[in-house]
Amino acid sequence: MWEVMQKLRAPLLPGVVALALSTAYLIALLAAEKQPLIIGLLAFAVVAVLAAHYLGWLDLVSRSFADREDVLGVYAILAACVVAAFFHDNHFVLLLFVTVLLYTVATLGLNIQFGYAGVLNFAGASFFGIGAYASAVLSTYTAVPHLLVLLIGGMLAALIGSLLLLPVLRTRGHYAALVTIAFALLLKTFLEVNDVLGGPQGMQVKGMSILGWSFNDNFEIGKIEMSFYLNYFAVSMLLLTGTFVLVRRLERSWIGLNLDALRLDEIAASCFGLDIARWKITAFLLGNFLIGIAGALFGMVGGFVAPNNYTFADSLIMVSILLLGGIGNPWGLVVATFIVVVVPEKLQTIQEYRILLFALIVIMMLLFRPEGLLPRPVRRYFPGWRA
Amino acid sequence: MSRIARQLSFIFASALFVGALVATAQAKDKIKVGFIGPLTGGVSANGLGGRNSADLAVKLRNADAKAKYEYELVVLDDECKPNVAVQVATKMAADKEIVAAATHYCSATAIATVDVYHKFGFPIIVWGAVLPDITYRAKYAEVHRVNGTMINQNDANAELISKIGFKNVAVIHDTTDYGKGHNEYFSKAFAKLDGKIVGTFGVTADQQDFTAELTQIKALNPEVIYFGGLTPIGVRIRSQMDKLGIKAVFDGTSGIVSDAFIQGLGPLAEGSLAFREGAPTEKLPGGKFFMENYAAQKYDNPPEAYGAFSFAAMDLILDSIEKVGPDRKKVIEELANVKERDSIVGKVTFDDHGQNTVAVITKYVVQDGKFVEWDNSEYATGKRKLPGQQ
Amino acid sequence: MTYLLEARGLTRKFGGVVALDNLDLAVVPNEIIGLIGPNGSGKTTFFNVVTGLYGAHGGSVTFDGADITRASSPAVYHAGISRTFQRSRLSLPLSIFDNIMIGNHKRLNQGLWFNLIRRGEFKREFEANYGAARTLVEVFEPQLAERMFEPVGGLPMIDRRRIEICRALINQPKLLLLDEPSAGMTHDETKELMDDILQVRDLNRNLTIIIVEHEMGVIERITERCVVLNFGRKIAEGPYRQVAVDRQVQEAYLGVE
Amino acid sequence: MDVGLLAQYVMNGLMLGMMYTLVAVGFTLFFGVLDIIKFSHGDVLTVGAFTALATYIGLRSAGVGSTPLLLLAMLVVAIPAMAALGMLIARYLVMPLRSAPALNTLLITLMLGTVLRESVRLFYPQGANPKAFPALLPTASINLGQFNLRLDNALMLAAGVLAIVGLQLLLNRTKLGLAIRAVAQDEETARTMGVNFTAVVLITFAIGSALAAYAGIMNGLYYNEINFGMGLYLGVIGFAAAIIGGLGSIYGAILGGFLFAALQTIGTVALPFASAYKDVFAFTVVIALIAWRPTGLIQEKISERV
Repeated sequence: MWEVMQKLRAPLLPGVVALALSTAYLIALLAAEKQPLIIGLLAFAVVAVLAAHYLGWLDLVSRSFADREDVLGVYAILAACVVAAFFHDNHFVLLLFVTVLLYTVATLGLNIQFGYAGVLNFAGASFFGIGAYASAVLSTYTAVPHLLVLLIGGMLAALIGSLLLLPVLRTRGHYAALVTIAFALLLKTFLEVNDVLGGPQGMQVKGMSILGWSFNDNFEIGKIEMSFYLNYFAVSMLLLTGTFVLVRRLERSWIGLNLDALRLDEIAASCFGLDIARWKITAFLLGNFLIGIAGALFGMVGGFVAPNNYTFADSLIMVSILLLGGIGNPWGLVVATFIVVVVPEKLQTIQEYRILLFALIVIMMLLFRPEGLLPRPVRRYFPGWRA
Repeated sequence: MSRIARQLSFIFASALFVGALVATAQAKDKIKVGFIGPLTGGVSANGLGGRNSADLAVKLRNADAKAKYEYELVVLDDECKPNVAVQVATKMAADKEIVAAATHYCSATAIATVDVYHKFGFPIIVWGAVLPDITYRAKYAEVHRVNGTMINQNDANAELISKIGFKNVAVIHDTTDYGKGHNEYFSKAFAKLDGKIVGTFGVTADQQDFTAELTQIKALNPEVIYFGGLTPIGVRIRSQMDKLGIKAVFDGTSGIVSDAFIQGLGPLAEGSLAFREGAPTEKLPGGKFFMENYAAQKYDNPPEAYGAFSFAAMDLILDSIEKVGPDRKKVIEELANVKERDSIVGKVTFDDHGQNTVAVITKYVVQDGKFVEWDNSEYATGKRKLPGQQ
Repeated sequence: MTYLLEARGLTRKFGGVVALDNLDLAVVPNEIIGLIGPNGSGKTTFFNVVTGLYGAHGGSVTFDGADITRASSPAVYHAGISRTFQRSRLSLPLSIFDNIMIGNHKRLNQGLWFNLIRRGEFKREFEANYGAARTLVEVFEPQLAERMFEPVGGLPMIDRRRIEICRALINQPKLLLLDEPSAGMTHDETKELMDDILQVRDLNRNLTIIIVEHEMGVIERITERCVVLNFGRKIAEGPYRQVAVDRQVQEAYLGVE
Repeated sequence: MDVGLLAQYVMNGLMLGMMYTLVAVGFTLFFGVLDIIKFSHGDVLTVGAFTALATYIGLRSAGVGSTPLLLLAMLVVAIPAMAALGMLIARYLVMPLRSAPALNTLLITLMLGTVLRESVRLFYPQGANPKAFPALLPTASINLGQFNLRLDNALMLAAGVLAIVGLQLLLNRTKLGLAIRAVAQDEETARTMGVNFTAVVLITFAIGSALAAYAGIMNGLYYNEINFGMGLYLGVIGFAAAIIGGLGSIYGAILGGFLFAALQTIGTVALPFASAYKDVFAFTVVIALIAWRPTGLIQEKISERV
């Protein structure tokens, strides 16, 4: 039976339906104002997912995603655009949405380090911050084109990260954890006491503008007022798509295999010719680069950077998103980021308790479902490929 | 292809349907106005006092039969942290439902958020933050302030301590714009009176241990330690001064004028100096009226030093809305021509930067566990003496 | 005659313990050598030193004419030596195919550009390697070839051993080091496995094998020659029948003084 | 530099170092028996301090006036309470994850720390604000030039030394200590020697957490102020201290603790840049040290079995 199912390519429909439903649901959730309604919607989601799981529908969906990821990916982008279009004049929802997109990019970067290469990085927020500060400084004091600023933000994150390479390569386990944790505190304190970068007061970031098109101004499409956040949505969506494809291809290549091999057993890997240092470095730098880019863009979206945005606690949240989504599974990250960013914002009643609840949820996950919401499936080099 | 098209249309259809379904479930019979202040953290006492005062203004208005609208107060917490402030400010300004707001006790948060308010064209009146730049750095039509700036209070401060006869002062300030501002204006003012700043130390707002800095200060042995910062570290520094046996006078700013300072220190607070712009609430024109109504509401926190300003700010906002209706642009225009307007903190006049000019400065000294006006204190009469006072 | 692998006076200490004591060992091309001896006699240590996991404290190792005494593990692998481990060291969450490809590292294009951008070419390389891996697995167990993309974690011990040996063979090494392939398997399973190994060797005549084994039956059946170690020293050498009756060897095993 | 001033700096440094050490010792104990990092350690310290404060307030309102009695009560309540908390954590969060990757244990304890921290913030009355902590020790002081020695500081220093010496004796002179060291050496052998593994682990966590409570109270008495965030900072520094010292070695923890305090003090006094950079300096040195000695200053033997 299993063999049979393996042989024939899974149908597209389940994936499409799932996408359509979740799009509709997302719109409903984001539009909902009244607390009871929101709570109802969330409860409904939980029940629905569980039901679908027991009816085996989730399995259908995941198989159709596994085999038709390319097509479904395109649909997912369209779905995101539908949501954005629906809220075209609602600043706050769009800001929320953009936040999700950029956090996903960052966690994808972190995922290369934690999920594939097994290189610990508890300073994710710090590298995010480096990117943000880069765009703050560059947009304030220089005329560097803003797309280039994003790139520089990423490179700067990678560059500063490379200062940690020696200790990162030499240490194992908890000793390795200390390196990035110490760095996270170091950087935050540095930003706080350093006057040039605004100290604890932080810095303003100029809004993005490309070829004279200023991202911070609302614009109109045929008399309909559009929120300026739509600009950022567009860029973030592009960035996310690019990152997603990159990470996907990375995983589905010999490099992805190398990273897994060295994560799972360095000794065996080195006995089969793997240059441990080379691949650890690749993963660490590439990851920080992506985190940095996301940070740089997020800096422009928020219009403001301050040391307290990039604390060790924020890094922890990033790591927990990985864990929640299912380490190594990009789709899981998207879902997890949505949950972590959107739910507390909508559920005002828990606003104050959000960090507490979040921590409790992660603890429960670790105890009862350590593989995360969407566990990473076995590597398929080409979706739907059959021998 | 046609299949894909069908699927796409399905996505759209269902999305729009559900969206529309929910969108229809929204009411707009109330007018929302906002308040932002530090409701948690070390200076939460001031934040809650301000919150209650704004709430009082709204309550009184809703009780008033002649009011055109029913008002709902949306309260957000900036934790006195710039980053949090920008988040909540964005959140509030992005919400089209909210017309205007009274915002910020901490200068660090106010200065960080003015650009946000400008970006969203959201009219606000600052009710407690004293950094001049908040209104003067840029010329934003959205930004106004009912309370005065820190410049005058530092002049008064320098004047008093040099009058007492102190010449050598060590400065500790937090490294936010608030602390830096105080350091700048005080040092200027004190230099004018040819006093000497023997050392200046910047400290971060969440620092716990100051023994290292204070030990250095001890070596410089100043007569006065000027502190440009807020209550929490003020308390820490004062008590660690005692640990190291430093006898200098503790000279604070408006940032420590709060009951929390005295509760935190107990007897150690005795003889600490502090300054605040504006007359003490009980001496304000509407002070009595305000205090009585505040008491009537039985809030569990006192209004604190800036409660009256918060009340005045919210009252101005409500007046404007009553006059021009719940429209941000119109409210901004209306606030622009506030001149000689009577309020419980006296006549309010916004200059072209939206800054109200408050000349009066109140000097305080802690005496028997209370902030007492210097001029009525036993220290002024010479009955008691500050350490090193002639 | 020229040796494929030659160790001269190889020495390795752990603190006070001398795990390899001035060991001389030479392997001629295409032979199968059994490395035997009681526990802790230094067999695995020899493998670890040869494959560069441990440094040598004395002596030298030459392989195929080149000195590999100080070579790193990757370098040794690239020189043409593959190994298996006593305690299976497969990557359990990864698929059969992935595990085998780990062994094929030196024949896979590692370029970033190639892997991320030239997906077309990558697909061709992937398909070619899939074919190779599949044929190799079929030699051992045709059913396994149907399950190339299932996680190794779900397989029984014998299949894991097979995969591990496939991983070592896929890059067609000159020398294969087998570290107790029979560990944790029943007698029959072991026999099966040995048949497979011999079969592979028939396909690839210039494969040389050093095998560490406790199952003397195995040694007797497949080795042409064995070397007996005790306390890191070579105490006997020769065909199994000969060393088996050697007094020293028996003492070593029975621990008679 | 003036001798008295120098003495003052040394005194400040010693006080800091003592508190860091008490935390670091906990980390190293846990690592010893289970090879895990229990990151909630710092926040257990916070909870301990708040428990003590609550006890104090409760007794005061009940009319208890005598200072020694109050102090005693705070210790008697907070320390066992935290010991129990430590056991619970070990039993229900740490031990179930023994087979899981080390990352999971690290994360679950980090998250537990968050839970404790947030709980104090949300559920302790006005928990978000700094709380004044009573000064219960005699504050008599002598001035030697620039050096001002306060009796309470001296007492706390002594108390700290006492605690650590006590722990040393416990580990080296008692059967329990033997059992703990046996488990730390090699779990399997310890089991075969008939050591009740679970019991030893639980007791070790109790001891470590008790030390945390002790340090928490000490911190309160020293700064006369506690806040819900104090544990995170102390925890990270304690962790750093334990690591640079070398996990699993008490001496390492002591070395690390005082080393870190020394770094901070030097960062303030002896270096050209502003005193605010002291933590930047300290952590930079920590990273450098770990790069130089990847397994800590007092090396811990690791041998990978192949």
